[in-house]
Amino acid sequence: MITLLYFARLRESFGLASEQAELPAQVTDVGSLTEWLRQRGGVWQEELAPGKPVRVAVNQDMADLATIVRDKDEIAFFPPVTGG
Amino acid sequence: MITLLYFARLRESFGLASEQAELPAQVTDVGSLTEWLRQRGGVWQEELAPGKPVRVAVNQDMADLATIVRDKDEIAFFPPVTGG
Amino acid sequence: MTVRVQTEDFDMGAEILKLRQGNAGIGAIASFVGLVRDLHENSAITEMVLEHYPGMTEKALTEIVEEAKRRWNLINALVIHRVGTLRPTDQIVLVVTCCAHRHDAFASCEFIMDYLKTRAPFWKKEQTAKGTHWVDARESDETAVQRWAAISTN
Amino acid sequence: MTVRVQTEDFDMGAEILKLRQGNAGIGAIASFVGLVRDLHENSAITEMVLEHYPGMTEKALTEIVEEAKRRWNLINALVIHRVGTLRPTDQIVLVVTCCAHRHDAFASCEFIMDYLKTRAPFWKKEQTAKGTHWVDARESDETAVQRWAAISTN
Repeated sequence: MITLLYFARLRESFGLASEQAELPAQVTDVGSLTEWLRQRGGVWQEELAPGKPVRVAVNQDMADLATIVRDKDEIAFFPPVTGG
Repeated sequence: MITLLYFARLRESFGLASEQAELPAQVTDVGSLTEWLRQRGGVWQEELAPGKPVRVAVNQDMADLATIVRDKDEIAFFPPVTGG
Repeated sequence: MTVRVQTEDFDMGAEILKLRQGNAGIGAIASFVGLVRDLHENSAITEMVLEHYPGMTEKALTEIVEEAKRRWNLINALVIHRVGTLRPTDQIVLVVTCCAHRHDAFASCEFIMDYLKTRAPFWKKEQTAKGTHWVDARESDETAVQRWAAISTN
Repeated sequence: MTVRVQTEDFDMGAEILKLRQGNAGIGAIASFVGLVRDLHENSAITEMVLEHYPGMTEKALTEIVEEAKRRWNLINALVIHRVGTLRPTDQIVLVVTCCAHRHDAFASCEFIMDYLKTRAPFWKKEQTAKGTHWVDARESDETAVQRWAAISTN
């Protein structure tokens, strides 16, 4: 199982703050995980379209498309940060 | 009459915080005023020796040796500042 | 070194007093407070909601403070960031750095703010007369943080 | 814009609250507090006396703040500097700058401190176990102030 978290605009668009999922066989890194989510279509395809400014953290560390995803990981998707 | 003020180390060395003096005939600027004070000898000669880091303000504006000195001016002598 | 994420307001004077107490080696304290403005890109703001990523936010802030500690002579530091609903003139963030000398204090405080703005997971949603919208990240914040890569620390 | 020279201590939190009250355009407040350290060039300090030039000091501080106002978008600013006898951990100076954005706040606050250190007539006399002595001006303070001549304001 992996834990997926969504924040801010993504949380609202997806209507989902978090979910638990079985790690799909084709998912090995952030890039293939994003592609798997995109295949849900609709807002998923739209918000996660290539070129959209989406940030990803794996186990609470900033990640990129090549970052490895493993079973039990916590992966978060969110827009560029705007605090302070 | 001119008003002369001394601060910090100079005030202590001269044993004088302020004095009123007739503007001497040969004094036209900060340079000639300093020379006039130096001629008092002793600590005056020592503290105001050329090359000593002494600052001068005329009417509460920072001045240099060429700054004109006139009757009724307030001229202050002090070491480089060390506040803050 | 203390990092806090909270909904409650903070008392800057009391926090700084607590931070410096008992350390007579501190000669310079720089601090920064961020406030909610009533205007953003020409729209009047009535309310703002700050969201964060519990766990990662505290971790990111701690890492930023640790990096500042590696770069400057930091005796003590404090970061408080509020979340939840805030209104114009409300305090959002406090950063305090305590050092022996002022250059270290100023530089580390600004460094922490610049990194916080671009690396700590917080998101602002503004309410204006036109409705609510998520605030977009600013290019100038990314430029500000990249400046530190090129700057020497002394 | 307020400039004060006083023997009494100050309450930083209360001063900043007063300064920003009623102005919801302020988004960034930078501040600096200078404290008496217990050590200066390896001598333990027991006491310090701060002397100033009444009249000229206030005038110099006002001019420094006005110059900062010309260089940055300064909404409000405050400088408080104490004189008289102070002891380790006592507050010496407070500089606060209120702006819409943080870069203006940080830069103007540091600018005011750098100029204050080299242009405002204050003198420190320290008491250590070896006796009293006047503190010498530091070369690094002059270097710090000259930096601003070369720096653009944005």
